[in-house]
Amino acid sequence: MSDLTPFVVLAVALVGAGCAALLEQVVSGLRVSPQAVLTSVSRTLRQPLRAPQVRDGWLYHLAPGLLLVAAVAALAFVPWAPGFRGIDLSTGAIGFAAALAYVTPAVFMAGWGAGRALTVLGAFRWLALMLAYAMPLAMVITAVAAPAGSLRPSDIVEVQHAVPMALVQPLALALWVPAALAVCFLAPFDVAHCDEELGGGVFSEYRGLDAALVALARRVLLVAVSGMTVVLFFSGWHGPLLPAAVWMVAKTAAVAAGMLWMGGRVPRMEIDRALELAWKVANPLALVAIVWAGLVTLLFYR
Amino acid sequence: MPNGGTLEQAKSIEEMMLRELAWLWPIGALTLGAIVAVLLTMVLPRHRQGLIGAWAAGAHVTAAVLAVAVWLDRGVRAIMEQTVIVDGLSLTMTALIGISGALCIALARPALAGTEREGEFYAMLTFASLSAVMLVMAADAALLGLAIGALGLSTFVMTGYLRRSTRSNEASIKYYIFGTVSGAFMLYGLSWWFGLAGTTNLRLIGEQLQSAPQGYVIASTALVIFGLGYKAALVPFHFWTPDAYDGAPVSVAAYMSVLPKLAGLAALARVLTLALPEDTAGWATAIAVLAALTMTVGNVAALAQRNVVRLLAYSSIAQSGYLLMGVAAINGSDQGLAALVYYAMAYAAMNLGAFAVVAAVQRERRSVDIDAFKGLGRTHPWWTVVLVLSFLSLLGLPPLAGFVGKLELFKASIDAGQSWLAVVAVVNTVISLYYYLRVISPAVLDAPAEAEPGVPRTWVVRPTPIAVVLGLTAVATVAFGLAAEPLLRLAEKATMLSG
Amino acid sequence: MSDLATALVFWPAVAIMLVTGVYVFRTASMARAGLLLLASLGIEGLVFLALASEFLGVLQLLMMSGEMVIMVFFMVMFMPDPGGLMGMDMTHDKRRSASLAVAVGIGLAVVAVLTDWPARVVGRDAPDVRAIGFEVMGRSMLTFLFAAMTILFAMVGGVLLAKHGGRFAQIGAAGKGEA
Amino acid sequence: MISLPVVLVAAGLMFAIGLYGVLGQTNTIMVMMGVELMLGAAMLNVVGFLRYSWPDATSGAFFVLILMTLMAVEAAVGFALVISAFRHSRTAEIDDMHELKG
Repeated sequence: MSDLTPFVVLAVALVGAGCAALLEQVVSGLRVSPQAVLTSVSRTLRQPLRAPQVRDGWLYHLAPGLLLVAAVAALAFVPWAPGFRGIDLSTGAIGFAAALAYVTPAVFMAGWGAGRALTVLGAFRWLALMLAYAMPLAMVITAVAAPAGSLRPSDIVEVQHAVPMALVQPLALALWVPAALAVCFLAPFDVAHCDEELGGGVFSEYRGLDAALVALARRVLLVAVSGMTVVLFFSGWHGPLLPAAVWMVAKTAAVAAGMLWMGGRVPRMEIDRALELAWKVANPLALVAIVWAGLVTLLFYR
Repeated sequence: MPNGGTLEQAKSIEEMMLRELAWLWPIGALTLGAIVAVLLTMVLPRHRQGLIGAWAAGAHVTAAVLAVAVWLDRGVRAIMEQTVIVDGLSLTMTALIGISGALCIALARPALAGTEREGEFYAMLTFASLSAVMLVMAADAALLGLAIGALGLSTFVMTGYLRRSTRSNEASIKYYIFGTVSGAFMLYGLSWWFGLAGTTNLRLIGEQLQSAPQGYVIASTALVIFGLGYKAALVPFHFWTPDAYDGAPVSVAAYMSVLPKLAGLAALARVLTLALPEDTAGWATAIAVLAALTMTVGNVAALAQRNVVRLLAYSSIAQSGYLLMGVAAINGSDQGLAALVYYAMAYAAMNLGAFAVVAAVQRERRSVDIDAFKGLGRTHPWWTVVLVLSFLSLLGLPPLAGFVGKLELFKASIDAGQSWLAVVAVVNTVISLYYYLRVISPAVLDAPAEAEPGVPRTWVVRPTPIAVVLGLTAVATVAFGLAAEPLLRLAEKATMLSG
Repeated sequence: MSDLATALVFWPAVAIMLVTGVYVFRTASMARAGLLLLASLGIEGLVFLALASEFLGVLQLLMMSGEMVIMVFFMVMFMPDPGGLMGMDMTHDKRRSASLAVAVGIGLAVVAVLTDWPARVVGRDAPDVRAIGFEVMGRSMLTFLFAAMTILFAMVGGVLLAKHGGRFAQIGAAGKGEA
Repeated sequence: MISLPVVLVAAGLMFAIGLYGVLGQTNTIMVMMGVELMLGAAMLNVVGFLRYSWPDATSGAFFVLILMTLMAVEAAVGFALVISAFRHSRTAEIDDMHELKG
């Protein structure tokens, strides 16, 4: 880790967010135009910052910042190519989960700070959902890390040079996908900010720079989560012929597109059904996934 | 081994552990008992939840039997890389915890039968006993801290079991606050100990502490004693005791006055001898002062009590003071530990007997005021017999168990060169005469209150579990006193292993 | 990390950790109190990272986020004035508690500074995650298992106290057999 | 420059802040927050020792794990107690608790 790392990570985040915005246009069937993105950004930025009558201004205005910090920190743990990565901790996979864990307080701060009934309701829903999915998420990460014998993301990529983990541990992937969708604020788990039920939910009051930061953070989160999905399950930068970084970017784009496509088509899940699913199905299955990971590791990876 | 951070170490330790599993039988019995109790709670229908009590009591007795079996069959040693020490002290305490825990379950059963979450209560109680055993056996700072925390949390839950009662809620919250705060103090002290020695092994910490600067040793030891002293209800840390006992169900008060207290005292003895060998920083004198304070404050405060549970709470604080004499004498005399172990057994018997009578009276007369004991002799002669026996034994009258125990403690104290402490204890015994007799005399001499004049004398003791507890504790109180010789020899063998 | 980067993380982090810790008890808003505690303990995780304890730092960040968010939730539910709008006072013994705390803090700091700690090896990293794993699966296995038991029974006890009614409660007969 | 005493003093201050909360607050959950800070201070101590005195002492790292466990477990039981009391008496204030003589 050099002293330049923070700037590299920031650059990756900005470029990634831009690409994600373009990808959204593709998936939703619009004409791809970078100009439209720029226009909407500048229009948002020109709005006045002050929200009408928020309850707790500090929390309200800090929330988008925290959200962005969490997203960028999560992105920093994703390795893009051998030697090109942000923070290279020996516990990077857990670090990724730790960074994502700060999305929850950020959303709570946004909802509580705005102080509208619907925003608070959205914040509470989000809290319940994320706490329920925290355990399966952590257990899936450990399960995937088991064959590598390391929590370092680049080691996890290296161990998949022949077979991607999605084939070895399909159950873990199945548990990962809902959590990934939820943390990117995508359907069927967009319970915190759904337009139809809560009129925009936790983020509905944001204007100007705040709104722009939220939008940016959501795109960065999408890039970070899809990147980590590729690292954990789809053998990262490994692939024939093309250079490593190209493979990584292509796979990430594919995963992001898949998630956006799914987010646009699956009906939203009721919050109590989502919670029931998390506690009663996902948690026990996560234990099964860990046992399976142990068996696979002992049989094939030693 | 101070640390185990390499593959080779982990492998060799793993192999050794498999061979040492036999020393963990008592722990295994309680663990299995607690987990199966939770599972049974989910499976059994409401009117069968009492079976879980039987199961939990069985686990306790099994643990006690296994503790004896381990001692006879395997002998004593430090196991699991010295995180756990299985020696005479911990095995006798385990047996004591097993038996008293089973008696407490019997005491609790009649009051709990048919309530909501009855099965969970037995499971929590079994887990509390497991934590007490862990606390007694711990020779590692991490395990010590964890065991204190676990014992605390299970007793908080048991104290708050009567969820509809404001008193119970209040008692558990006060207990919780004192418990967590003192636990935090202790863990802070343990973190300093770690910094000095580079390991959490208490014996290795002790080697370093001997040459450490005085101020540091005193400060860190005071922090650690804070946590253990709270468990044992020693005097500067005793404020929670009367409230917690008063608000909790009587059976839980009985449990808390015996198991966590004895476990805390045994752990205190072990921690002090392991971490501060050879009277480092003069801890023996400090503990002796603490003992004198504890017994005096407990006895004086008990004088004013009219609520018998609160009276017993202060009495149990005073008894901690007597027990602490044994800890203070460990270093200066060979008899200190033996006296402590013997008095622990005697105390468990007589205190459980006293609480059993209180539980029975509260069940029938719905009150634990001294007035509720009026004329007990006319209506319930057997209860009165047990009451008189256990109170006189707590007082220390010959030939009961309490007398022999106190005598041993005095001898140890004098032998260790702390004669002044023995004098303080004798004075205290005289003070305690007043409040023990204050309960006994209306029970024996007075007529019953006018409200229930026509209650006939009954020689049948119901319900059966309470009768069993009353009988066993009374017999033990007398037998421990009359046949003290073999028990004292046993207590002398219950020595501590120094790692 | 280089010395400069470490210092850049460490000093601000320690400062923020302590300041937010104080403000936990000086704010009237319960939501803010909980989030400030999250800030204090979460940033402690950054301090751990600066002190080269990678695994512990990351774990601290992860655990505190979940735990403190739950705490905020409870604050908001069980407080008379969660938003701090009425400006009610939630303290007692202000002067005494503050002076006692200051005395204890000074005492601890003085003992810590004056003691000659064994500072043998400087500049090496704290144990990595693999070494901690061997410790857990070897020497401290029993403690670890007991920690698992403790967590299980904390759950059992929590449900025992907190869940309304019992498993057997029926409609209309709720609380009939409640102790 | 960063050194062991700096870390220990920071931990001591954190402990004092937690103690201030424990002594000065009237609400059970606020007291719990104070206890969390005190445990956090103990962790900071150990991490400081791991960095500057005992880089190989895995038992200390394990001790920190145990401290984290205790934090979580005590918070869980504390919340359960507060719920239980609140359901009955609608308050979590310690100063309102005077049923028992204290």
